[in-house]
Amino acid sequence: MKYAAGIDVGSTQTKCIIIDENKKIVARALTDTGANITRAGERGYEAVLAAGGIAREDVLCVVGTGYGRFKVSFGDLQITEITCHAKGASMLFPETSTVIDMGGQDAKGISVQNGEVVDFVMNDKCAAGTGRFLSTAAETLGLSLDEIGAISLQARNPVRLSTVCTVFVESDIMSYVAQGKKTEDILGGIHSAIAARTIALVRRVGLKPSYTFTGGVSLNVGMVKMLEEKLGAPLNVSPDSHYMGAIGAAVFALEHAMSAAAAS
Amino acid sequence: MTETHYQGKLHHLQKELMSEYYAALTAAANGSGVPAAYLLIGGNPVELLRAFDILPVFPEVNALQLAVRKQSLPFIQSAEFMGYSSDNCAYVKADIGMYFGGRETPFATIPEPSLLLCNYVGCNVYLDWFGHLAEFTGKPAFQLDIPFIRSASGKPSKEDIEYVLRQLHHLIGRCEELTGRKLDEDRLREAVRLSSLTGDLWSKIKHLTKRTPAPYDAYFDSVTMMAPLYCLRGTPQGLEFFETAYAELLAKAEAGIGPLEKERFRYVIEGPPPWPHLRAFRDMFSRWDAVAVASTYSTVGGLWEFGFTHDPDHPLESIARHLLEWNLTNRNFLQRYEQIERYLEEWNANALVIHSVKSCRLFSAGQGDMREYFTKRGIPTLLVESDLEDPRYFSEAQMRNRIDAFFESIAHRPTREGASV
Amino acid sequence: MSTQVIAQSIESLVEYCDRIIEEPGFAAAVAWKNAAPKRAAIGCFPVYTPTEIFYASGVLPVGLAGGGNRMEIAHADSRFQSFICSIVKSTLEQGMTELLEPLDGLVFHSICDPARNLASVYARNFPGTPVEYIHFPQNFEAEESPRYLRDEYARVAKFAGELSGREMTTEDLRAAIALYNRIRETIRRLYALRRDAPHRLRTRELYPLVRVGHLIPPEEHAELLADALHAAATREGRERDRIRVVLTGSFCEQPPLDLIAAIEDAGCYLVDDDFLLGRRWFTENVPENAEDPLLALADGYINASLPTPVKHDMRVSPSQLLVERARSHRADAVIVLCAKFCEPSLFAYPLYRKALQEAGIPHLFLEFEEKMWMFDRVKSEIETFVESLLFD
Amino acid sequence: MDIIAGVDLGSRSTKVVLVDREGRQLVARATRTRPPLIELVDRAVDEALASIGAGRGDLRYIATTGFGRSSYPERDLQLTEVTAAAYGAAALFPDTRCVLDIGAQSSRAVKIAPGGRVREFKSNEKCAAGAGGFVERAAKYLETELAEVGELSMHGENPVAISSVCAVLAESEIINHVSRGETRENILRGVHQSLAERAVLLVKRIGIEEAVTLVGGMGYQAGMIRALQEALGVQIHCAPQPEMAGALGAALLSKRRMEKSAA
Ligand SMILES: Nc1ncnc2c1ncn2[C@@H]1O[C@H](COP(=O)(O)OP(=O)(O)O)[C@@H](O)[C@H]1O
Ligand SMILES: Nc1ncnc2c1ncn2[C@@H]1O[C@H](COP(=O)(O)OP(=O)(O)O)[C@@H](O)[C@H]1O
Ligand code: SF4
Ligand code: SF4
Ligand code: SF4
Repeated sequence: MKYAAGIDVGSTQTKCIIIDENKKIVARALTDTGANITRAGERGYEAVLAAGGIAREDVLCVVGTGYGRFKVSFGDLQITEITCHAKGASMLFPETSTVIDMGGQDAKGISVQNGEVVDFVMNDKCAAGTGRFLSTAAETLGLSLDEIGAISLQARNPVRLSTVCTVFVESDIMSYVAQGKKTEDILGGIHSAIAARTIALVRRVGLKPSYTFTGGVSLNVGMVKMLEEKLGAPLNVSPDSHYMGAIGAAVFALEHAMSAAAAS
Repeated sequence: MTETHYQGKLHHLQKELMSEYYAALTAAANGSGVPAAYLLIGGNPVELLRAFDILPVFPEVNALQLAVRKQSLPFIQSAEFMGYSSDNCAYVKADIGMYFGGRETPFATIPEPSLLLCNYVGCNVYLDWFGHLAEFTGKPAFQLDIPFIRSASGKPSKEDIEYVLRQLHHLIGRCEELTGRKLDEDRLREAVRLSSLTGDLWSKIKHLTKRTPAPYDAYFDSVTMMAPLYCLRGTPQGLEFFETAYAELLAKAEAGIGPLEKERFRYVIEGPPPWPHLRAFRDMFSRWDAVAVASTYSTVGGLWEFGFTHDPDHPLESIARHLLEWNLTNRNFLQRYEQIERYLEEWNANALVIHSVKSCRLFSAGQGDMREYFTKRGIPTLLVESDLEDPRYFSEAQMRNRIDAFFESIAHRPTREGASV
Repeated sequence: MSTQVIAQSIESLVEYCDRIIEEPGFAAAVAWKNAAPKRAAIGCFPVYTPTEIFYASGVLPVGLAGGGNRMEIAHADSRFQSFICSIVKSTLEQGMTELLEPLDGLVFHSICDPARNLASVYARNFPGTPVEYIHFPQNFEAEESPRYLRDEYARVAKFAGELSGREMTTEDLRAAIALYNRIRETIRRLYALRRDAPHRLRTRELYPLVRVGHLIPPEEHAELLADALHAAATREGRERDRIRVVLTGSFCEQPPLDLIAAIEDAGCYLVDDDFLLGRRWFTENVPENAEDPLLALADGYINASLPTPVKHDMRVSPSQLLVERARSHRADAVIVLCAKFCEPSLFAYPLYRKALQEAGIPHLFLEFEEKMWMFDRVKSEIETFVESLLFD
Repeated sequence: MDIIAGVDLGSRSTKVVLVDREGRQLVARATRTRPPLIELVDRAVDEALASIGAGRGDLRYIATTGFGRSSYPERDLQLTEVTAAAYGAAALFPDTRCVLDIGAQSSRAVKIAPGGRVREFKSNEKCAAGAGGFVERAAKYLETELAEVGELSMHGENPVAISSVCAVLAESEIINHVSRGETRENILRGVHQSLAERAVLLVKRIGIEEAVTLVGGMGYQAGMIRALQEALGVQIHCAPQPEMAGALGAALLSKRRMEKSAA
């Protein structure tokens, strides 16, 4: 069997995927990007090879994506995560028209047709309202990332935030805590603010179902619910949504390998 | 990576002529006795100044020169220390900072103004800018009020033209006072004649990029020709420059030579360039073999390619028409959509890139709507943000990510008929 | 409607105004339109709209004063970037969420680049809504400027007549001028009263009294103001030991009511302000029997209108005017309250700063947004400022 | 004993300073800010009193400052942190004309008159990138104790450049530097330099005047003081317990108010 690999070196986490010739996912690996981006790609790749028990020489092609894509020096190609998320989303959910990607440092809206990007938008220079914002909020409240989504669902009277700045949210939270607001209401307010901001962003490429939610924040059930509520439509989410960029990269790798084989 | 240097005869001639121009500014600053008038680029009556031998000084050109040479930040900051906001147009801040910094720049010493001629052509910041200079320098100012194009026809009204003409007569009076000389009508006609020939050549040059490959980049290379277009228009040197430029670029076009080895994408670009990061920005497009075949920015001073020409037989009327109707800045936002559409069609382009700059709201306010408009019509459109003067608003990695993703996406897309990919 | 508000206390008048201001939609305008044939309503962007001309043409000029702090911007920020002021976005948002349905047209002017481009964006997105654009001359020294503006106004009058189906006569216009003169004169008196006895009329009270005039018919507003003047003049109380402040800026985008209250609560008497300045317009009455009332109005703009950062009259120095204003109002200090991203008002600041420093008048610079609703930071800046003036 | 308390409810920590009728500082203590704030203040004040063998009965006056200043109903006086820090700095170093207050979330430059009255001030605007919280995050990332940061930075020979205006994005820059093999020392010095540059921009907006006093928790970091000195080109005063300046100022201003109302 021959394989293709996609490596998504994100700002927070590195996601690696290996697929076989039938585009079936055979191995996944999730590692912290950490300080050394060059090593992050390499480490992730080793991890995914090990996870699938696959030998390096059986991988026909490797595509790097994510903000550290230029550091995937052993890769054959580098493709932006925007193109890769669209590709990956369309593989898992072929009916996808709009991809909503929320990662650690940015949020994106991608309009997709037949797996290809028609149009895209990203939030601007500021890291406000992204995954990092949720991590900071979790930390300030002394909770773990895995729990905040579920807790936010219990909100009865969500608070209104004055900022979605990742840095200032801490003091907003502190003053709500000081006012005796309930944790779930604070989290409810946070999720609602970010969801509203994200939808306003995605609207720029047109809100066209079906929606596929990708990136690390798609693991957050609270955010999924909140987006669905505000969009009035269901989101496609899979346990692999976090890997979507890597999946797309792997598909590109496979296509590249096939066309190279056909050419020779 | 492809070489993006553009080094021809016109490049050297540009350098030479511009240094002569800057030498004249320095001489005026050092007491040559030649009066200097500050005025603005957006459609301007420089021909009138020529008739009086008044030296035109364009603070916008000075500001952009500072930015290109990466000298703008300290001036911007010193203006901010005076109370200017980080949200104010950075051209103004760089200029005011430079004024209080002794008017010394690496390219010239800028003379004090003998006259502040505020040709209010669309941009409201112009009024603040020159108002502040008037307050700081105590020098006389003249407000030349140009009514904005607001009718559906896109034409100025009879009243508009009449109103501008009357003001031009007042301006002549001002110049006569300043120089102690009566207007020499022949000299005015001569300056307008030179302008009209220059404008015709510039128009022809702009039409050259309709060819495939385009012989030069209508954004990155056009800017080389824009300084002479403003600072030297209405002079024999200005005309000579454009004769040389046209000949050289025509020869390239005939020979099928473009600025890049290969022309893969033809795009139209809207908005001013990020002067402090021009090279890096250019390279992001060159990597994709993408050439700008038309740019709205190169029409801020005049829209010659759509048929305008100065008329030596009616010098003042043609100056008024130039101010009112034939420049981008005094046209309304929807006229810009039309302009871009023409470029896309007639210049055979397959994408639109909007470079949105924070400083210049004249250009940028509403570009999100523009994006929406063109996207809906099936034109791949990319909007990226930075600034034209303030180096702090440029994030190279983010910019590159977007541009890469954009070209990745259109590389796969079916294109307009006839457009080459 | 007017019968409900006769001879009441300031508190109840203000409450009445607050209610109208805070309510989205234009109920009063709709009621006025439906009360007689050949009537229309038009939305006017703040600053120098020639209301007389509209009203004389059977068109009620309704103020577009932004979306306030309850409106969520969901659509408009995809059209205008993050560095554009809020009122431009909220006005577009109001259009996109059909809140402006009751209006038959809109009028914008040459006040700043975003507002000007908004006129285009608006026209494109709502092809069914007539949009007019007024070019206000920026050459105040040329003798032909009033004439030019007069012709511009004539064009606007024609536009207004088409909206209502009724052409304005000279008599109509004279009557409208007289009516608006009465309103503006009462407003000037209220302002004078607050300057002389700020404890009788808080700014948090005066402001809604003035602002409501952009939502209700002028006759009704004239009455309401007269009642307010009477009520305020007879109010009890004594002046406290607070600092007297002239507030400048915010002539176009408007701060939330709570922000105005917060500034006062921090220990200031606001003895003058710029709120809706361009709508208050003239420093004196427009001649009521002028042969050419359009020209009289145009001349009023050129020669007798209040200064704002979007009027570039080179005959006067705005910073000197501010200093004089602070002195004539016996102000201890000046607060410059600019709308965030409002380039004209931000540009005014360095000159103000220089002049105020030279005149030895303490000042505080603040930015606000109409959509603000937490005021902790602003409040603490104002408190610090007040403390710096009170403690030695 | 007559005791006056100044309490600074900061976003990270709450500081209590007690002074006597002569304005002599009796004790200064800090504790982490945690709601509920009323109990927090009560406890902090009680502990401070107890530490000098005093009790509630000795307390004559209590002034609050900091973001939580209005949350404590028993206060006699409330002051903003700017006013309080200005008076505190003037008391510590009477020649002070310019106060830089850099705390966890905010940084401010304040021009003062002799004695401490505020003449003009400027705070960091929308972004928190210019404040101490950034150093905390950087320290966490570099697996360094906050207390060591100042010293380590002093040993950076070739400071790295950090240009992002956003604290979050600046963090990614730090990550990049680490991956290139930069030392902790150089990175921390770079962090201090970037904070100092931002502080200088604030100071210049109000116009610099000597002498400059640094207050707030960042004053604990020697590297920060050096970076500021280099960037401003002037000597910087800094007290041994720099974050107490606000609470001290509040206490001293209270003393003055008491004397005034007694007179
Ligand atoms: N288990 C989880 N539950 C909820 N959120 C998570 C989880 N894991 C990661 N996240 C969120 O995802 C973000 C990282 O997303 P990712 O797409 O990996 O970003 P990047 O590509 O920029 O590294 C984190 O900031 C965090 O908010
Ligand atoms: N012992 C210490 N050593 C080094 N840095 C410290 C120390 N204590 C506090 N800091 C720094 O000071 C900041 C807190 O300052 P502080 O003035 O107490 O803030 P606030 O008043 O906002 O709570 C922290 O973010 C940290 O960077
Ligand atoms: S706003 Fe734009 S057109 Fe106006 S001065 Fe600035 S850069 Fe020039
Ligand atoms: S608030 Fe300022 S920038 Fe905004 S529309 Fe009004 S004048 Fe223009
Ligand atoms: S610090 Fe906050 S507001 Fe500033 S850029 Fe970063 S996330 Fe945005």
